[in-house]
Amino acid sequence: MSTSSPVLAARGLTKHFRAGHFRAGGRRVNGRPPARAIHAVDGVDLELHRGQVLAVVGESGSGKSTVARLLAQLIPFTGGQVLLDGVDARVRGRRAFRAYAQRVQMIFQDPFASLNPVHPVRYTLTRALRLHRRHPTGGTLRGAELEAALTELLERVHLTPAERYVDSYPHELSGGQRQRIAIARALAADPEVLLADEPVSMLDVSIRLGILNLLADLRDRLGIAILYITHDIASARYFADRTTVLYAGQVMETGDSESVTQEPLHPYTRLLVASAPDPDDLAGAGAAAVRDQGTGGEPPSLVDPPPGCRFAPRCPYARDLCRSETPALIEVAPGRSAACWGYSDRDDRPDVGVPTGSATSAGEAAA
Amino acid sequence: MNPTETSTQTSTPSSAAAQPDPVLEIRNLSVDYGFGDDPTHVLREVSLTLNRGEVLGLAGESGCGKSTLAYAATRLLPPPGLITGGEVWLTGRDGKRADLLSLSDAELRAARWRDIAIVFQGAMSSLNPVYRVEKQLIDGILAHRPRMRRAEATERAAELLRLVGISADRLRSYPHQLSGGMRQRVMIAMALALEPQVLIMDEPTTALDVVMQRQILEQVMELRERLGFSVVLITHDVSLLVEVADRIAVMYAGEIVETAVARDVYAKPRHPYSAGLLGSFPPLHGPRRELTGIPGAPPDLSKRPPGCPFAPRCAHVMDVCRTELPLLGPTAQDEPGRQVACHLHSQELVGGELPDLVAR
Amino acid sequence: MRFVLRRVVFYALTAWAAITINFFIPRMLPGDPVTALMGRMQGRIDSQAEQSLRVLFGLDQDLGLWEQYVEYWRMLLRGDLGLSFTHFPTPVADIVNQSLPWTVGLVGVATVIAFVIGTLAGSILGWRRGTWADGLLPLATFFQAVPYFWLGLITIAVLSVNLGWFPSSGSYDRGLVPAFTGEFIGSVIYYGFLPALTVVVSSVAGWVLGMRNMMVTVSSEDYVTVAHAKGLPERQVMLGYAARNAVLPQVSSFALSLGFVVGGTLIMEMVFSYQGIGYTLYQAVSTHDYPLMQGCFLVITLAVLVANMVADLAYALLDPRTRTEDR
Amino acid sequence: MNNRLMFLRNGKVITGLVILAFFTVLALLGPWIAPYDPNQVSDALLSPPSAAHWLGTDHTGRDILSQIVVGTRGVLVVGLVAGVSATVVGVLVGVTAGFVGGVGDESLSALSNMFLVIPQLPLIILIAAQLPSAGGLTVALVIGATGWAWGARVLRAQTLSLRKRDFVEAARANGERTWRLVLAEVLPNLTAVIASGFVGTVLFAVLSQVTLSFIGITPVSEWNWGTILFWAQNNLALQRGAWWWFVPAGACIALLGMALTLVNFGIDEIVNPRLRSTGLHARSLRRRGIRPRVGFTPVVREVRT
Amino acid sequence: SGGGGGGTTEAGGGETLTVGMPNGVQTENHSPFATGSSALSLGYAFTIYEPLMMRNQARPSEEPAPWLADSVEWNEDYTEAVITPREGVTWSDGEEFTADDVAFSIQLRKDFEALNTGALPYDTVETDGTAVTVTFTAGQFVNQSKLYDLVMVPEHIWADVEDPTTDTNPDPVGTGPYTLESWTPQAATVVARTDYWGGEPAVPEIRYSSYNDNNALTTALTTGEAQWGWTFIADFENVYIAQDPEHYNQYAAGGLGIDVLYLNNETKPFDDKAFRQALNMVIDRQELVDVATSGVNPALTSVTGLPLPAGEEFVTAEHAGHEYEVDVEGARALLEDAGYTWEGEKLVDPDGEEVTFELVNPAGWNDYLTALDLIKNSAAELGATATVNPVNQDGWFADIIPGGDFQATLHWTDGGATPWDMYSDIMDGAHYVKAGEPATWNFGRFRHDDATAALADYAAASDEAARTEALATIQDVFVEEVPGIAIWTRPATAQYSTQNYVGWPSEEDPYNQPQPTGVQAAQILMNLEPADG
Ligand SMILES: Nc1ncnc2c1ncn2[C@@H]1O[C@H](COP(=O)(O)OP(=O)(O)OP(=O)(O)O)[C@@H](O)[C@H]1O
Ligand SMILES: Nc1ncnc2c1ncn2[C@@H]1O[C@H](COP(=O)(O)OP(=O)(O)OP(=O)(O)O)[C@@H](O)[C@H]1O
Ligand SMILES: [Mg+2]
Ligand SMILES: [Mg+2]
Repeated sequence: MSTSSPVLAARGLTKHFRAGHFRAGGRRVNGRPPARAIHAVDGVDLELHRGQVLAVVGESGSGKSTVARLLAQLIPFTGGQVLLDGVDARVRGRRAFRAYAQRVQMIFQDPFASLNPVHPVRYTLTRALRLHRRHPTGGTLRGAELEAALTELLERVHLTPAERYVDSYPHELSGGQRQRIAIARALAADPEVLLADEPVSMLDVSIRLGILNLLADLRDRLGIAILYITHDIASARYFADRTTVLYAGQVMETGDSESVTQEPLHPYTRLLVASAPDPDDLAGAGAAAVRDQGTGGEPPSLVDPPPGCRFAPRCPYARDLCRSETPALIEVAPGRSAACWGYSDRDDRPDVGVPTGSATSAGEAAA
Repeated sequence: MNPTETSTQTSTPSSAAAQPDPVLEIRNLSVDYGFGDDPTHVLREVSLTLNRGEVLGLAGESGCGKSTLAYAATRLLPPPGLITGGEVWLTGRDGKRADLLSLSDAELRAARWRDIAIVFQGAMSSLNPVYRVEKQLIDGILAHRPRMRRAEATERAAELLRLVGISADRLRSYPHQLSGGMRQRVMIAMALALEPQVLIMDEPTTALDVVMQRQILEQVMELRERLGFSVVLITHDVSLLVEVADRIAVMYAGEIVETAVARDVYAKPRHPYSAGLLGSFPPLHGPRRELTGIPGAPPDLSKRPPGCPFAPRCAHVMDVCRTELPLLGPTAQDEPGRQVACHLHSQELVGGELPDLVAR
Repeated sequence: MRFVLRRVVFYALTAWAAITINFFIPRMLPGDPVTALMGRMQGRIDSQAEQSLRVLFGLDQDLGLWEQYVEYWRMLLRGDLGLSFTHFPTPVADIVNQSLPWTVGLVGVATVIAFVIGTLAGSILGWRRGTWADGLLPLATFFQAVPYFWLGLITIAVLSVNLGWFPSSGSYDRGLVPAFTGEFIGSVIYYGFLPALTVVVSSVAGWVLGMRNMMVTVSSEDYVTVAHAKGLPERQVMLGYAARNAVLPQVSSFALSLGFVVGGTLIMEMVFSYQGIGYTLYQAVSTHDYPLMQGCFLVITLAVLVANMVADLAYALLDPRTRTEDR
Repeated sequence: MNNRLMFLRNGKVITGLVILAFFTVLALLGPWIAPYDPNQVSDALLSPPSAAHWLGTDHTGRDILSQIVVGTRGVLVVGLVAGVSATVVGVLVGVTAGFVGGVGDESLSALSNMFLVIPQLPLIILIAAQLPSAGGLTVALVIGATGWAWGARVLRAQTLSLRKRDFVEAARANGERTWRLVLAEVLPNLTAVIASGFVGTVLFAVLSQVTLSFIGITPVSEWNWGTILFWAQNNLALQRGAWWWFVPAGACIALLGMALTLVNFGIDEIVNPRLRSTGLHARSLRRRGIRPRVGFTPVVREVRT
Repeated sequence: SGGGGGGTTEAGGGETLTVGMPNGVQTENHSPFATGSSALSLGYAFTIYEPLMMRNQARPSEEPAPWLADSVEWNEDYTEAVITPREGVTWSDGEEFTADDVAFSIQLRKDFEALNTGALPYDTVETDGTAVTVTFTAGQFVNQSKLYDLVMVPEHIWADVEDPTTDTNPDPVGTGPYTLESWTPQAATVVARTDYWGGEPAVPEIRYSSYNDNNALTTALTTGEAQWGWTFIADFENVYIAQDPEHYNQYAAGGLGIDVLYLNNETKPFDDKAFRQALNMVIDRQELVDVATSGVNPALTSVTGLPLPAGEEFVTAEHAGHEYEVDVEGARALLEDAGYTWEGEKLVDPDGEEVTFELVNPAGWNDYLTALDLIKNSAAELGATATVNPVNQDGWFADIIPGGDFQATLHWTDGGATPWDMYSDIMDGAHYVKAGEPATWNFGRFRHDDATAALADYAAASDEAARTEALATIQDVFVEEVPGIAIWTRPATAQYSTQNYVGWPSEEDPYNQPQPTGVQAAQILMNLEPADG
């Protein structure tokens, strides 16, 4: 929660992919709604603030990447709004898109896939610089200025000495190095918003840490707003100011990272937290918790999402209400809300057990 | 051998790991990549022992050679991999020990799956897309039990699926009709088909999310209790290993740098790299702490400097580290079950102050 | 169902396009059947015959192109391919009927044999990559690029003219009348051996190379390694795992090539004086026999279409991934 | 990057390139290095190879070696023109279809499927026969115009998968224009496919041209290897025992095709990382007695240096 | 029936005779009318159906021999012919052959334009039961042979045929020595009739095999698989005869047809008579036949362009004995007189332009193109620059030839029984149309009123003297004006083997032309005898 207004916000963001064998994802406007659709993202609200990191967690296929792509406007959305500085920012046309891209940049999930294997680092970064930086006297950057900008960029992502990396091809770089090139490319535009889609999932812990530190530094120094997508809840706790939990394309819970990870409200968040490996919890409490929750089984089909709460089929507390009506986000504590009937004042609400001290930890968020 | 018999053995306690009874012994295994005149020496004289009934975790950053080790030990390393030395002793069910690297093709084929099974990193691509799950389960069984009847094998396949929590009607499915998690479990079921002595699992859960990951690993651990096989579990997720493994071996740049009981590694890492690794992941619970990480970049395996490969990134580097390769051996304190390859802990330094390596 | 619908629309469209091309190309040719016939006869028929031939072929009245096109479709829909000019007044359908079975029989069989041998050999070559088997590659590449007629003519010169082992031309003993007798069938096989052999020899290399490449790629797939890890016998790994998957792309080329069997064997038919549709088409082209040309081209195109359809089907049968639509 | 020249270390590629280079030289210098004017009749009618005529003479005493040498150009030009034009069309259609998707894709792939289904050789014969003077170049263009479909289909499939790759998406997210995405991001990744398509078309074009010449559809007065065979056949070379008239031209064709395939092989082995190492080090492997195979890693206990 | 490739077996005592034709796969059609029917294409139609009179096509000036007709009598101006049919002839189904059949057969041609391939202008056809009287709307002196060659069909069968132009005549009934035994797309077999009016043929069975092209046929002929056929065999001495010198023969019977280098009389340089004459003088006709046709085609010697000996008696006294001679000096002198000059070696015409011209012919016409090459060399001796341009065959037929869109090109002429066809084809002003419009003959657009009139006179003349006079005019113009350059005789050539049968037409016994496809086939077959016995 914040006092400032968000740089980038999503209101009721919705994306339905066409289902079927052919060309999933292609846009087909033929007047009537497609027969079957994958409800990848359904009515998601998000806010990104300057100098803050918002983590989005959730299991595979919950729509995290889709949210990022929607925010970057790489794919058209089915419904909802994207607001940049409070103004509807839906782009029409390529020119508008480039202007938008200048301010909102995305880092792709997979560092091994998001760099073109045939181009050296120099090409990739030069393109980004030429596209987004102007020469002080007008015109695109070139010559010495370009070289200087290149070096500065590489140094900013701690790839020093720059000349050692600038002429390498992606396959000659380690995963961490590639990931940093991808970040450098996004930074070349001097964006206000950085959408980082699992920037570290493929990396081992030590490299992972380096990149998170880099992002934190950018947030602090340049005041960039960052969307940090991950399934690693522990890193969300470490790095993000706020955390939003996504399940089957819907927001289940949102709040400051510390309290979301320490006192999860939503049964799904609890499952997520309990499932995460925790070497400090060697008694296997987490495992036991998962067993207690009895939530084996798989995420619901996004083609025909079950009515009601999407987590209901796996939820140990689910009642008829949960299976028939979809819960809205309910503000449980200041800055914390959960989409669970358990926190409503309905009579037929399920008993999800009230987490201890949920109200107390809410204040730490800004730290 | 039928499953009912084995279930009587389920009492075999996992504490069996305490008395060393090696089922798999890797000795001085060396592996090169590249057939040219300038190959990359990926593994250098790696030795590792797996005891009966234990779960051995193999950790290390990506690219340090974990998969290579697993594949080389079973001689499944694809070209341009080349085993340039070492031995891999496997104790069969009948108690006979054999060096997998010197077996003939036929003998090796016979030993595979029966004594040593492996679950690969990418379960997504490990199943033949054109055959039903059933056929793939059965053909492994029939290859080793030629006299078994088909119906019996089918029965066994159904049983295996149930074992990993998939209903038997999935036998008729093709791999692409299964979700990632189910495929992974099918692979595990397949690996258990002949009740092998050793199960090697190479990052069986990296592609899955935490919920699924936990489900699968718990299933494997439960089966191990029941069937009494030994597991080599490879992952770079140390927190996971600490949780499920009995013993952990930490690899760095193609060498094992530390092995010890899991809890010991977590609590008191001896090698600076292990310490760095453990200091790099944020804890989920408890106080937020400062994460140190490991400065620098992993070495290029094709151009190894002399000395300890970790030396350039090591906070405790000494002159000797840059010239002399430390060998895996007991620590100065001679802690039981613990071996480290670090000059800080070598015998000569006995008496010197041990720096506090626990970075947390 | 969408999938099926799409295929149907595609086939219909293609058929329409082919038939239309088929109609227009001959009409864009300079000259006409009569002058071509006169030319072919080089003075052997009287120059005065020209007019009578025009009357005979119905070329004396001028129909607009569009009317001809409509008329052409009307006839086609009634299954009428018209009468051939050169073989006047034999219906085109009869000529096609008479030649098609021979082409399909001989070349079809030869193509199947080549495919089977080539695919098997390719599997082995791919499986044994890096051994002596690689030594066969240059040979295969050589045969892949040999012009068919060259091979055929040399074969005839050596095997039938010099050694006298096989007849040099014809599809069966010219003294025999087709009938289902041992003698006739034996004669068909004897006469077909050399043409079939040359077709096989010249096309087998392509299959070998294609299959080998796929084998090499597929052998390094994880599931092949898994098969090894399971300790399956080598044969089973090679055939059941590697070759079974590597053959998939081969199958679609095979179906395509089966389609081209009908049209692509003109040279064989020329070289061996084999009766077949390829040569008939060639003759039709050189004599401007539009109806025959159209008939042959139509049959050939339909054959390719059918083969494509079969390929779609076969692929679906062999590759379960294409079968289900969702997920 | 030295990888670019790596394929020069491959034995197959070298063999192929040497043969190709040889023919290219013939094509370029043919008329100057041919010992005789290929049309010049002499008294040595149908004489077998001799010191004066290395490959003998034909029925009017023309030197066959000279015909082959001079005819090389026709063959290569047709191969090249057909290869280039089919490749260009194939790339245009395939990549566009794959990249734009939607209705454009539908219609373009319908078009290429149609061309794929329409039998090519008969079509070429039909078209070539109608052109008033179907010279080599015309044939090449006809082959190009009809032979692009297969390449387009393969390229479309590849582009379709590349288009969804993150690096293309990433470049787009960065604000690159569409034409740049196609030219700079997608196309370079298709080099191997394009190259092998090119090689395939060239081979097909050469064979078609030779065949067309042989059956007399195209002007037989332009020298190429097919016309040599045409004259040989029409003058009963084989019946007259004049193998020198018939065999060399055919062998040249096969040799050229072989060279192309070998180069293609080489390109494959370089581009496909799975084949690369073995392909490059075949000799060293043989020397060391290693047989790389899947499933049974070779164990060599060599003394490490 | 049976029999192997070598024709070694037989049906009723004698060996089967295999005739080879390079006409590709056949479709079943035994019509003697439909061009392209298998019966005509392979030639077996002529063993079943017979003509009225048998002409000796190797000696066109000989009187025709009676065949189905005992006689054909013409009136003075050749507008009426009275045909007396032979007695005692039966159709192969046993019916008797009558005058009605003759009348019917001719009436068919009159009624169906499509069947009137000779384009004879029939007027009336009448019969009195013993003879048939046919009248024409114009004199048919030059077309006599077309009437003689008409094959007769039985009225009792064809009268019921709905459309004789498209009928495939599934069960052929004729008067000829053979009847159809079996038919396959590759071969047709006919067997001898025992009740043939001319006696029983010596060859009991004939198989007409179809090969896809000349090469296949050549192979079949050289291996003995086929024993009779006709195809161009390059170097036939070595390729064919040498395989079995004792038995293999090739006989080329020259008729009155020739190959002509048509010159475009309306464009440079051939619009100038002097240049035409000069070129005519430098062409070495012997070399042409030796190199271009392997010596198959007899060279032309008479300056009238008439092939000898076939045309012997048509050569007028004035030109008798005058032979073509290569005379470069004379040609140059002639050009010089006409105002031509030389610039270095290059010939320059009176207008001061260099003399160049193009020789075209369809690509792939081996012998023609070789000849053009040699003509080019000859022209070079005059200093004229010629180029040889092989063109697409269809284009040549469709546009170049009829439209006169050439400077010089080789083309054949019709044969016929008199030289009229040949001369008319080359130089008849009656065929003249403007350049660009399609001409049927006289492709060179030659116009000479005397010649045109003389040609018309010759065809219409009612007495020999008038004809002789007309022919003299025609030949004078031909020799003097050189409307086109006669190149070589266009003989009817065939290969045959005497292994099993003898009695073939030959140089020594030129009783007819030797090809199996033509009305002469019946005569040849009746002339054959078993080789050794
Ligand atoms: N282009 C597409 N066409 C059709 N369905 C799609 C497309 N992209 C994503 N989906 C579907 O949308 C859902 C959400 O996908 P998304 O990639 O956003 O998940 P995610 O949370 O990023 O997962 P992961 O953690 O594995 O990256 C999934 O069910 C996926 O199958
Ligand atoms: N074909 C190859 N050629 C050359 N080097 C290779 C090849 N395959 C792997 N390597 C190198 O071998 C080393 C070990 O690879 P390996 O796959 O065993 O690592 P890993 O520890 O399993 O990593 P990850 O955690 O990413 O799976 C890596 O540095 C890699 O670069
Ligand atoms: Mg994602
Ligand atoms: Mg690995």
